[in-house]
Amino acid sequence: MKRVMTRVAGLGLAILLLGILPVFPAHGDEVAVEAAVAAVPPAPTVDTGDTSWLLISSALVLMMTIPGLSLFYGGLVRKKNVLSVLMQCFMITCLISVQWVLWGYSLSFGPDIKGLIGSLDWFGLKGVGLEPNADYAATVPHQAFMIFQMMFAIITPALIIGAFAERMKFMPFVVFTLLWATFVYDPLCHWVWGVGGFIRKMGALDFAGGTVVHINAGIAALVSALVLGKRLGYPHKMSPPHNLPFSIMGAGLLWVGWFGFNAGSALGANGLAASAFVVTHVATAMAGLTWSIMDLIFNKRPTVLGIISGAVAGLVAITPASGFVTPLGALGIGAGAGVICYLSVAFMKARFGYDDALDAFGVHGVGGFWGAIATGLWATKSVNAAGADGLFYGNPGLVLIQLKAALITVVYSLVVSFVLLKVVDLVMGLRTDEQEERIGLDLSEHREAAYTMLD
Amino acid sequence: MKRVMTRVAGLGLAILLLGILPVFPAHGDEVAVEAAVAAVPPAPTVDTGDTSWLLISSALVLMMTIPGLSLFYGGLVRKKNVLSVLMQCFMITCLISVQWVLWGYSLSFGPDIKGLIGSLDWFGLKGVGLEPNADYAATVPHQAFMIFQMMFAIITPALIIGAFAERMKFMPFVVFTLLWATFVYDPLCHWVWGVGGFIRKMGALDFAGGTVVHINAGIAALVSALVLGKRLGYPHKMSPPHNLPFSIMGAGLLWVGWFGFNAGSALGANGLAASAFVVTHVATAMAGLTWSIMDLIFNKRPTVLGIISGAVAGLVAITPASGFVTPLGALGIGAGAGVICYLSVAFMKARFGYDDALDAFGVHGVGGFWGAIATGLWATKSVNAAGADGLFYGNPGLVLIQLKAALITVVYSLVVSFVLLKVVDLVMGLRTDEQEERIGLDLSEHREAAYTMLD
Amino acid sequence: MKRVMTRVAGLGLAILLLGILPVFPAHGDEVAVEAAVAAVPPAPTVDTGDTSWLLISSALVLMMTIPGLSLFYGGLVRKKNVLSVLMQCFMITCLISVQWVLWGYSLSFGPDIKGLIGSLDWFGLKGVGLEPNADYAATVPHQAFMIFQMMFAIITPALIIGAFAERMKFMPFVVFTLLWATFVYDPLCHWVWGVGGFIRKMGALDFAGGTVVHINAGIAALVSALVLGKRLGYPHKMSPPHNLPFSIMGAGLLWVGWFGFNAGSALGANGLAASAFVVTHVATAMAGLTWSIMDLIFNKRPTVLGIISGAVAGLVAITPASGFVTPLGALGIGAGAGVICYLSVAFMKARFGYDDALDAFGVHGVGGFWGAIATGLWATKSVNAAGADGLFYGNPGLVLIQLKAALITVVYSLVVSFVLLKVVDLVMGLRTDEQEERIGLDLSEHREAAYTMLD
Amino acid sequence: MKYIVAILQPDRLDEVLQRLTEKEIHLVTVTNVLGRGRQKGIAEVYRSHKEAGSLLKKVKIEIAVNEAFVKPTIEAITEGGRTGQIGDGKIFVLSLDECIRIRTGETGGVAIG
Amino acid sequence: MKYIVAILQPDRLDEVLQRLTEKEIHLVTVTNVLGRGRQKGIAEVYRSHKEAGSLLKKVKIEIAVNEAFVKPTIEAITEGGRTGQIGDGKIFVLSLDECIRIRTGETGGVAIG
Amino acid sequence: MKYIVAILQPDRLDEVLQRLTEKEIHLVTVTNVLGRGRQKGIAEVYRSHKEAGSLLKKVKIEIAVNEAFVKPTIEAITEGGRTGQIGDGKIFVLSLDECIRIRTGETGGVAIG
Ligand SMILES: Nc1ncnc2c1ncn2[C@@H]1O[C@H](COP(=O)(O)OP(=O)(O)O)[C@@H](O)[C@H]1O
Ligand SMILES: Nc1ncnc2c1ncn2[C@@H]1O[C@H](COP(=O)(O)OP(=O)(O)O)[C@@H](O)[C@H]1O
Ligand SMILES: Nc1ncnc2c1ncn2[C@@H]1O[C@H](COP(=O)(O)OP(=O)(O)O)[C@@H](O)[C@H]1O
Repeated sequence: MKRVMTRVAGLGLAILLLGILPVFPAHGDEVAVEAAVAAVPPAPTVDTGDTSWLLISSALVLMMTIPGLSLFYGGLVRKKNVLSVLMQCFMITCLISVQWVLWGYSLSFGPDIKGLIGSLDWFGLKGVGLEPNADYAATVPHQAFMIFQMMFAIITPALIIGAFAERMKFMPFVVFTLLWATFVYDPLCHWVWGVGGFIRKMGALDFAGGTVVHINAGIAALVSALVLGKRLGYPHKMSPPHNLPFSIMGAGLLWVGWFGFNAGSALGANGLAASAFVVTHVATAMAGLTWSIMDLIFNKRPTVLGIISGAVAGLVAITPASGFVTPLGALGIGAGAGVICYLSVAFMKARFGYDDALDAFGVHGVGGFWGAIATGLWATKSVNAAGADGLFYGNPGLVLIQLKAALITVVYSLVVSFVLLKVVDLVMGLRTDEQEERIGLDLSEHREAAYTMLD
Repeated sequence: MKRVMTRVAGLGLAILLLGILPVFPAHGDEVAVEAAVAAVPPAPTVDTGDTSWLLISSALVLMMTIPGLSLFYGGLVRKKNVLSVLMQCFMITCLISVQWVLWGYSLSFGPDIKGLIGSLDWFGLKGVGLEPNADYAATVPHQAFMIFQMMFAIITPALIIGAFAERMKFMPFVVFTLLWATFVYDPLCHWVWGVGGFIRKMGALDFAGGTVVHINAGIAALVSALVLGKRLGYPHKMSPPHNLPFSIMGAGLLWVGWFGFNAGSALGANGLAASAFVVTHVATAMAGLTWSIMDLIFNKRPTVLGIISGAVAGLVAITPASGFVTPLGALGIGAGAGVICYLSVAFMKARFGYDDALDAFGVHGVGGFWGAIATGLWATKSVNAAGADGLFYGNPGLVLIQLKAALITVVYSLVVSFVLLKVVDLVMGLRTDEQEERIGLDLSEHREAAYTMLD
Repeated sequence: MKRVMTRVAGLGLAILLLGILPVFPAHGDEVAVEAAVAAVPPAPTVDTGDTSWLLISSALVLMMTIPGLSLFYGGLVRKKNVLSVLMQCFMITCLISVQWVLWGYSLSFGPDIKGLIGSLDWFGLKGVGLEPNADYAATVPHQAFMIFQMMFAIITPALIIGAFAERMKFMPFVVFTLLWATFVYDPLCHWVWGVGGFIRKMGALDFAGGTVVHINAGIAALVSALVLGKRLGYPHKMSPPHNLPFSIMGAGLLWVGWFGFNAGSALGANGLAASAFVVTHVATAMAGLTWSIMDLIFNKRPTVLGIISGAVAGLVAITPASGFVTPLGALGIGAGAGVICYLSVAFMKARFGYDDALDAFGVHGVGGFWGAIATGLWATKSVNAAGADGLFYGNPGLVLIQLKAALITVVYSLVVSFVLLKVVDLVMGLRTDEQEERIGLDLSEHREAAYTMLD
Repeated sequence: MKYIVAILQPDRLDEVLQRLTEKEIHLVTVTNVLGRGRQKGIAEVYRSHKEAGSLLKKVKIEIAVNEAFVKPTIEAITEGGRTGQIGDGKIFVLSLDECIRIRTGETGGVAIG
Repeated sequence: MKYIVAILQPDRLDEVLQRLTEKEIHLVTVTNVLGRGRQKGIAEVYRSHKEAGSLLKKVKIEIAVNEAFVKPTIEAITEGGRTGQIGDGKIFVLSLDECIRIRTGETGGVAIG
Repeated sequence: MKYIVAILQPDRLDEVLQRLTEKEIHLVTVTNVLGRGRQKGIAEVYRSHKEAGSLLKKVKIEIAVNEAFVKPTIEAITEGGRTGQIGDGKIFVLSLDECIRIRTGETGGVAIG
């Protein structure tokens, strides 16, 4: 008892000091912030409508991860592993938020170094104030842009969970996530969206994150499925989704939240936002419908897991295209997503035998790739003058640029994710031991049970 | 295996072509869109605040259906049918979205034909661009108005599910929904809200859809309950709601989303939106409270299913009135909704013996009717100069107009819904066979189970 | 049967009359409203962006209570009591909304009486119209400000539920809530936020409700835990949370909704809102992370109940500070919240042995107190010129003012909550009898069961 | 006295309970169980992956009866539970040595009903 | 050896478990069940529709014991489970032929405890 | 005929089912149960409060067999279910007087398989 108390006291003290510590850097950048704030009152550029839209969009994108994605994934695993998935999503949210404030945002969007990475000048958000940063969004506070981007940095590693669910140890997962965010997400984000980023300069179109978020996470997912190996009993002795209503709820919240993701990427409440909102919705609906038709053809019955998977595939595919295509183009992209992701999940996975537990690769990787190409097909300057015309509008060149950007992403994500996984595996071991996997990660990794049996 | 592969290949090709197809019409209206877009930059009329509000309202209204309503209904059915209800809601979302883009919006809001229907000029959203359409909403992109209305077109048929839950086959349901949207919802929508629509010209007030959405869906619900007949074992051998927390969660999301429905109908972020927001909330709270009092009187205990049913009844009743009444008027409307819907659900249903499984008629039909009348009682120009005064503000004539509009809706919805149901029944058969109903629709219609029993 | 019908008829009539009644006051203030409305068109002061943000923020704060908090709490109790918790949250929402319209808003924000309470001049929202009230929010309709504040008045008593869960009778709970809102919340709200309120004049900083909402509810929670006594079998024979996924879902919705709570308190979509949004998120993430580290130290494993508890503690702690601190300050506040609330929940509660069932005091009371002090440490005028500098920015005096404001809140809440509980106990008895507690409140108080066992 | 255990198709439970009532056998205890039998059942399909579905949802009922009621009980269950399809389940009859009513402490044949 | 099965009111489980512990009977298996008995129970009400409520939530416990423990077990259950209200449940005693401890393979009376 | 009841660790169920299949014992009924035994199990921790955890999740299987299958059944369960840790569970063997296949009405030894 006494020992505990001493430990508590010591620890409390230590962490309190730690808590106070941040004040020093705060003091450090006080001048910068003050200068920034001093500049705010006269700044006539903050538009309240645009700011309102970007803030609520940020909230929506957070809702995509918690509770959206976490429920979607949580419902699909077995009862004994649901908490582990929910915990991974929640931990990523906490962890990456802090990483982003400290160095992630700076690496991604900070002053460019040779087109490859942002500098650490914005470490701890130094100089990231409340006045707009015209390089990124001229009508909203810079911090609003920063937090909107943070939500993307959060959901991307969370998508990967779907591949290694039900068998990865928790502490190595935390370490891997931190490394991956720093060495894979942040550089890629800089390349595609950062001022000076080299893919951005190539003229590749990625409105809301097809490459950065979906291809990237999808490839990392495939790699982790391969590195970690199959779950015990896969594929024949697995039990089905333990709570499909959770997954459907999650899919609904993903859909709603995705409006923030795509239409929020217009960075203002304007015609482009409305257009992105509409095509996002249309492609999603079409993809859900298409998956149901595939279900009907191959299994005689439309299924609810099918329609929600289709909807998510549609959301993924429209993401890069959402600022560049018409509603009819969105129908095409959605239909393609439904067909292609269906085939990849139903046949390709079975064929090659990797255990992508919740189809993170099959939906996000494949769907993201299709979206990148499809942007090259259906993009039109009539929707967004700042974009480009695609193949169907007379410019076949765009498809090649899109393909190039996608392939660079694939290669980079594949190689670095693989190296990081192997390193963490060597140091800490990625996979739970057999006994713990059998008991379930909730109990073995977290000492908790999701549900009680008695009243 | 080979056969499967061939099928896959052929099919993939076919659907890809299909996916590409939309480009041709897209090419067709490229000029129109381009012209529109060309016109956008100078258009000084898009207000970012209004657009922000309409976009987030659209997202909120989608949230009402998925996951809101689907959870509300899903929790009320038996375990073996929960997926079927969730699937119906999700399928409606996908299906009607596509229908709306192709012809639904054009029929509802397109250039008027004799006050009866919109023309097909806007088929595939031709000419529906990013500039505002001053006829409907002068300060937001036309597509934003279109997508907001789409969410209404989605939730209306979803409400009907409550009546025929647990016993309708899935494929006939899909066909019926498509027909009903086209032949019942779209015309009615045009009559009440379309420029030139004849009910609109009558001077009837329906701010956010009391007639179009609630009376309409409520009547179709009653008709389908009667046409489909009672569930096996109804009323004595039914089991209670399988997951009330789901329903409560759903009710909460409905309440939150309904702010988009009603206050969004102001089509801008102004005083009227604030007023609609406030009265919506107040009426809902009062109706929840009133239902609890009724519970206390008749069953000695307030119940949670009661209070959420009351809240939904309040939301329904305030819908047509939400742009025209004061907060105190809203208290009156809410109290009335609580009493009247309670009596209809507790006594009228038992009396007449129809099996309106989840009280879609009792809440939406009856509550919507009360709302239409109540608008005639409490409406006041002091809230909305564009509205009218009601009985309590010295103008008894409004009640009659409201009654007339409501009755037209009742008759039209009743007749056409009946015909459509009978036609579909003849061709495909609406009702599952006894054995399948007993097994439950999740397994028999979709080959899925909502929950697993083991870990 | 006949008797029932007569009762129904009589009752229906009575309530309808009651429903119509409100029209008379409505007539009364018609002039005021009309005058107000007449003033609206020229009023150039309603900003659509700010209004959009405040309305969506109000919706988000409602979402915090239903379904957010209700799920968070509902998941933590035993299966047999989940509905009782959900019912309490829903009833508070309905009840306090009506109370707020009738007299709550007037008492809190109405014309000041000696710095102690608002007058009843705004009873029934008389004079609370659609034009802005510059005293509180110059760019949004007064009713928008009113409804935003209503959502705070709703969630505050809902927080207390966590302390007396699983053992309080329903009707006394209703009476207590109504009294508490009127005699504790409304006055405190006036003191801190009302024009003329004496704590406001003291110069204490409370951006979004650290004292009014969290300390206040936390103390009332402690008092009710003590007055009601421990649950049967506490602490050794309790079963664990019956549905942790519900709690995690609830925590996610709380987090998302809290952006409305804190960033909405900027009352506009501006730099301050963005800043509040960012620090809210950062502190929450840091607190979740910190709690996980504490878990790791004391129990060897991070838990999911831990990380969500930490996140909520962070949200609570940042609340008063959210308009005054930098992101790095937020890291400090979050870390402190994680450590301090962890210690209070894990050790202090065990030490003193009170049964604060869901740690409403441990998280909201203690976290709120820490937030009040921490605001005194990290506040800086560089973020908000209307604020003040704290200890770390060279002004130790602020800590004392903060402490004083917090202590006044503690004392007032403690004394009056205690008196109210004792009075209600005397008149109606607060606690369920042993048999009913054993059966569970769902069945004994509401005659409902949350879940069925068979299909 | 006998202790009768039967495994049923879930959708036959209502029918069985009703037949039992008709034969004046009111007291029953019901449990959700999973069964592996000859029946392969309706295979569930998730993302085109067919579940082997070796464990199907069943319902178990337990009834303690005096000898005189053994035959009627078996008849009621057989009639109510039979669909003629594989998977209809089994009835198991065990000997029951003693029965005590908790409320009264009564034992034996009088306690059973 | 006997195999004792008892159906209890859910809220009496804790009490029964404690009484069993007091008599040194530690090993128990517990199952959620539904029971139809004489008790009509607290009728649930949904939207003013009273559930017939024929199946009530009960808890089943199973205890395998050596002969010497039969009486104490029955006493513990009866004392802990009795409320005097209809619905308190029953105890059924069956003969147990054999008992094997999986961990060790021990059989018979020594395996039971 | 015997009625074999076994309480297992949940994570051994798959293994046990497979061993049973190998010995041609296909018919099994499975139930989720909670057990109180010698095993204290993995204690759950909620907000630093350690659950006494007296009731642990277990799985119960029930198998009716002809005499010839009693030994193989027990062997299969023992082999598949053993981890050597406390908490592995027990097997109980009861006498089965009669067995009826609902679908066909067959009785006795032929009905059991
Ligand atoms: N010998 C047995 N032991 C335990 N359970 C059995 C036995 N035989 C049948 N069952 C249970 O009965 C269910 C139905 O049995 P099955 O063989 O599918 O049908 P049928 O009796 O019509 O051939 C099984 O799923 C299983 O739960
Ligand atoms: N003969 C029986 N066979 C199976 N279950 C029984 C039998 N008698 C009672 N039960 C179980 O015990 C529960 C309580 O029985 P009930 O008749 O309500 O109470 P009491 O024993 O006090 O008369 C029932 O719900 C049922 O689950
Ligand atoms: N005599 C018994 N009666 C009823 N259930 C028992 C009995 N003995 C064991 N069990 C069940 O078996 C489970 C495992 O028993 P335990 O004593 O923990 O393991 P072991 O058999 O390895 O000593 C218990 O949780 C309980 O469910």
